[in-house]
Amino acid sequence: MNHVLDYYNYWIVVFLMMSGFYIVISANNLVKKIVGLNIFQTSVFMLYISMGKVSGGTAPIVVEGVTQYSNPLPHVLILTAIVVGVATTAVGLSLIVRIKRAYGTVEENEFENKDDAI
Amino acid sequence: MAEFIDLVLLAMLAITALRIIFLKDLFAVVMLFGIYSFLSALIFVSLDAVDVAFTEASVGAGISTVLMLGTLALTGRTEKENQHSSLLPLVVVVVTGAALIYGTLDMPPFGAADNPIHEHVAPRYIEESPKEVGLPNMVTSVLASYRGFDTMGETVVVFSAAIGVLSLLGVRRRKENESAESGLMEHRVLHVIAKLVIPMIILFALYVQFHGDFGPGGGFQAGVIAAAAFILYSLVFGLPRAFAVVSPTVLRYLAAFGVLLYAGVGVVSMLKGGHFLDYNVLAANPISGQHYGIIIIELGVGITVFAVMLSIFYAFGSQAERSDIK
Amino acid sequence: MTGVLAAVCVAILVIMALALARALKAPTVYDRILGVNMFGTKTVLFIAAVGYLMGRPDFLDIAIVYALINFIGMIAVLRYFEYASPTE
Amino acid sequence: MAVLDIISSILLLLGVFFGISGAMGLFRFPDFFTRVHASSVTDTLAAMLIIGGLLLQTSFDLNTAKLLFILLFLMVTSPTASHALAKSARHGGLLTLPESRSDQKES
Amino acid sequence: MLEQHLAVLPILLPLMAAPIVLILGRNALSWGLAILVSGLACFVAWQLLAATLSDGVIRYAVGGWAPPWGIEMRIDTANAFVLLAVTAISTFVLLYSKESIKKEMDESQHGLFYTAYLLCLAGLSGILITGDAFNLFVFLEISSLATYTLVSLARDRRCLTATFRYLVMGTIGATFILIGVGMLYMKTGTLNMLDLAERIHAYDSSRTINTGLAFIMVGVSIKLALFPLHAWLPAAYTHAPSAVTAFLASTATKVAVYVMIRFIFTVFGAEHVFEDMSMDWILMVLAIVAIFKCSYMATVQSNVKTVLAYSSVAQIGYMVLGISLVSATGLMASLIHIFNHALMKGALFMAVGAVFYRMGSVDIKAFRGLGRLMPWTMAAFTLAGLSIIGVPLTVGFVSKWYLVTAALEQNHWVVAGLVLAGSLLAVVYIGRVLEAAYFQQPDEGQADVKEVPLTMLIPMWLLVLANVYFGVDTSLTSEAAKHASDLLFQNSDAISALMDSLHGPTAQAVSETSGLTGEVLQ
Repeated sequence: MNHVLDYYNYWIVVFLMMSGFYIVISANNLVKKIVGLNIFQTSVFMLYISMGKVSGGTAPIVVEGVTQYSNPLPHVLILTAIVVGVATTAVGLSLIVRIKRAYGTVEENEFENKDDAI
Repeated sequence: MAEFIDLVLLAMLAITALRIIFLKDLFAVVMLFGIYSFLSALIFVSLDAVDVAFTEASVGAGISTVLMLGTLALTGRTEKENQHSSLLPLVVVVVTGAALIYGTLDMPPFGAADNPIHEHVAPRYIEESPKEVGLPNMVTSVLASYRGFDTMGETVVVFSAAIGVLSLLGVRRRKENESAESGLMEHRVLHVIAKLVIPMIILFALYVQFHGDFGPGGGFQAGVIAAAAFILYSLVFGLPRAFAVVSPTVLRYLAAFGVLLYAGVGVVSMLKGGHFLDYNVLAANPISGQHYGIIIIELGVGITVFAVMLSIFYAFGSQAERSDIK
Repeated sequence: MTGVLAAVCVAILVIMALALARALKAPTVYDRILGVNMFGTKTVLFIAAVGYLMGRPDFLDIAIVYALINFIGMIAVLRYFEYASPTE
Repeated sequence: MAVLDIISSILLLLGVFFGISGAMGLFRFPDFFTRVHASSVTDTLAAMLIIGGLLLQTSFDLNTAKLLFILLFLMVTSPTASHALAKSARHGGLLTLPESRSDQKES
Repeated sequence: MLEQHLAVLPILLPLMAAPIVLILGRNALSWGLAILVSGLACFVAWQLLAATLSDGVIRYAVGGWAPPWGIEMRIDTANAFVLLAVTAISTFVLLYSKESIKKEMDESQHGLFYTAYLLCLAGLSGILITGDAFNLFVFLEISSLATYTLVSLARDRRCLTATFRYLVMGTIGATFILIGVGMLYMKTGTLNMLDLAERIHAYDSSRTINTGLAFIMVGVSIKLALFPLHAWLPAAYTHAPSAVTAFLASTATKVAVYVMIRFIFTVFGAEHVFEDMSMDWILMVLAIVAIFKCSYMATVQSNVKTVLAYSSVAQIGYMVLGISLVSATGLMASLIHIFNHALMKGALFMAVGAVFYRMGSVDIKAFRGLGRLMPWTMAAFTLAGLSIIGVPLTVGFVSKWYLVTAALEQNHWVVAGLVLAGSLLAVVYIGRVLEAAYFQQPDEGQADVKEVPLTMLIPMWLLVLANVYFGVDTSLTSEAAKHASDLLFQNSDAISALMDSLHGPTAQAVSETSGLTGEVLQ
């Protein structure tokens, strides 16, 4: 039981990560793939932020009379990672727009058939 | 109480994620993704990561969702039935997930104050940064000073994204007579409200930009919010009028200028005898040096992010016709 | 006072769950948008209330961002899908 | 409990009550337009009451300003969004319940 | 004054030039600036390599914050060596690209091409130089985003789907690395690689650390296109513009191999990875399968770019094989092959790009009779091709020599035999192209095909000459690679020795191991 209390947060986050990962690798529609990629990454961010939490701590902005702060470093890392995520999403989506224009479809198996292999 | 809220939010996230897997209506998928981002930002708030929540809400739920909607308007709403067997992905996911669960078993317990990450490196940020850097917001101190190089990388990532989107889509300027799309013309109420709200948003963006040292926020968030104001403008009044306010060419220059401003601070500190991005040497007194350095680089980040987000939106917006899939 | 605030937070969570349920399973696409919008505004209130419950109300900035993004999201939905078909 | 606290509690609880009734309306009302009505009216009222309640909790400082800003923002945008949504739905050909009933009769 | 800042310059120069190029737009000025910057970076890399060879490790604390609180640039011979290869190739390819991209992308895209190119270069340099695990992730993403842009610049619509696949795979890989780094951080509380190495050993049998290792290895394997995670590479390299392929094939995957080496030897310690986790067997089997499967795939393709792309995956197999031999010689063979393969593939892809420039196609049919029509280009192709095969007096031979020696040292007779057998497949796929070029008649109406302009021929031939020069005079490459691999092994050994003697890392321990490598602060 103790174990569950210690790790429930991580486990649910792992579940979320894997749902996103599943969407990425199973979806046939490119937009959905990108959505899946975002869910995957956002869940990884949650993993990082979960590590930084200190029970009874508070947000790492100094206020008087507080000594216990949560760890600011994971927050910094994830800020950077979120930016990386949105950058990838933007490039991925613009690729999708171009693919739609070139092939007339954004379903993976459909445009695969329209070109010869490789 | 905090744990309870955390748990409820996580449960909502799990349900949303599951629903997204099985939904075929991509429009709904994107809306639910917006909810997913909002929820994860709430989780970040409840885990004390206010700066992260700020960014996730504005970027994940805001910019990403708007871009996805813009893409959907061009690519169509429904996902076709998938003939692929979903067995292999399921196996891969189960194996990866099992590996992760296995990895969690030796993790330090959630929330314990004596976890390694709270004992090494981070204590200095918490104890010394208010004195060494002189800012109450430790996240800003670490972001802009201790790990300022990462943040420069982050700015460059955003800049690269702009290069990618511009080279893929470009910004199409429509000729006057082809004014097929001109925003939400019939919604008169929206026009009035938008004119009222946009100045408020810009004011708020400025507050976030310059208050980031003391509270949640900073250049990145401010840039996104300012871009959001202009996105709102062009959604309501149409792209041509938005181009008249801030033209795509200006945005290009601004994006480049922001990166150069950031790197320029580093070069100046090198010229003044310090290491790259060492703000201590920027002024006679290290603390005020840090302060100048952080204000300028935050400004650089803000400018680049604003310019990039808006030009990405322009690029998508100028492709998108109003969806008329009935 | 803390008790009241806690109760308010829980109640807002319940409203959020209801709005979420509507967004997950909606009879028409507009109902879905409505659910999402309601979810957004309730989130704003939730953050505000939780700030007071946790004793650090200086994070209202995030609530502002939520309100703002929620509005822009709504407008974007309407802009790109003004004449979307109402059924799934 | 001070008088202010009591007033603030009442405001908060009232706000929550309206919020929940609005959410119920989202499920119980028969057609989309009545559901918009239910949710948007209570939305605005609930926001007003809850933020009002919280306002009584602050001493007069930056947080007061932020709360007022949120209040102003929600008061302006929330009805606008509902209005625009309903208008779009109408344009999109969505019918009210009586209309769709009479449609069925005709056909 | 500049000397003390040498360590950041290879990142800073291209990084600051990129926005300037964007402002300059599409004119020749931006081309000149790009070449200037890349050449300067190459010169700096040369200086850095010389400095590390004579004085040892160079460390540079960005922002003036000492590691592990701040981010540290850390240059030893291994990364200086790879950095030299990357910047040199980048300069040659830039020279080449001016004419080449005229045929392959729209005029309006040229400014964006140079900007993305410089960003990619900055990202790759950053990955090589940084001594911080998370900073590495950031630069990885800069280079990846720039790479996606570069690949998608071609006119062929298939480049779009190839880029999309690359983007999805690459992002999954990067996210895996992020998860892995997170797990290491969770246990150790630090992100600095050296500090990580010191502290990880307290948790050698920790499930969290081992999962972190697994995720990092899988993520890096996607980035370096290790079989069976290579699916994105052939399509991306085939459909990208020629100049881009020449640049990426000889730098991007090599940098990823370096990342793998860095994580195995510096962060985790070879002993832990290979003996406790038996990663060497997994890597060896995958590498050998990659060599044969992908060399075979290369022999049946009709598009010459695809042939060479598959050949790249096979060659990456050789590099990983060197790592998996777990010896200083094996590691040295890997490092030498990183350098040498950059020279060969750069020259080969440039030659193929030159064919595309004149013929508008790189199908093997287009090569018919080119031996007479484009003698210089085809001669370059031939020499570089011989190098891939591993003929004596070329760099390819040097790589194979060290690889076989390393295998024999460990008594892996079979492996040594397989390496040689792999070369035979290379004979087949290079031979097919040469046969078409020299023994077949050109198609009707192509008799007037001329040689390509000098700006394309010169960089191509410089690389070919480098192929021969470093094949004959191996003193520089083998000295640098030997120095680097010894250092990496020493590091690794020092760490495991430390682990045996100490329980729990202390500040004392930090200074001891860094002392071994003879650091030069500033």
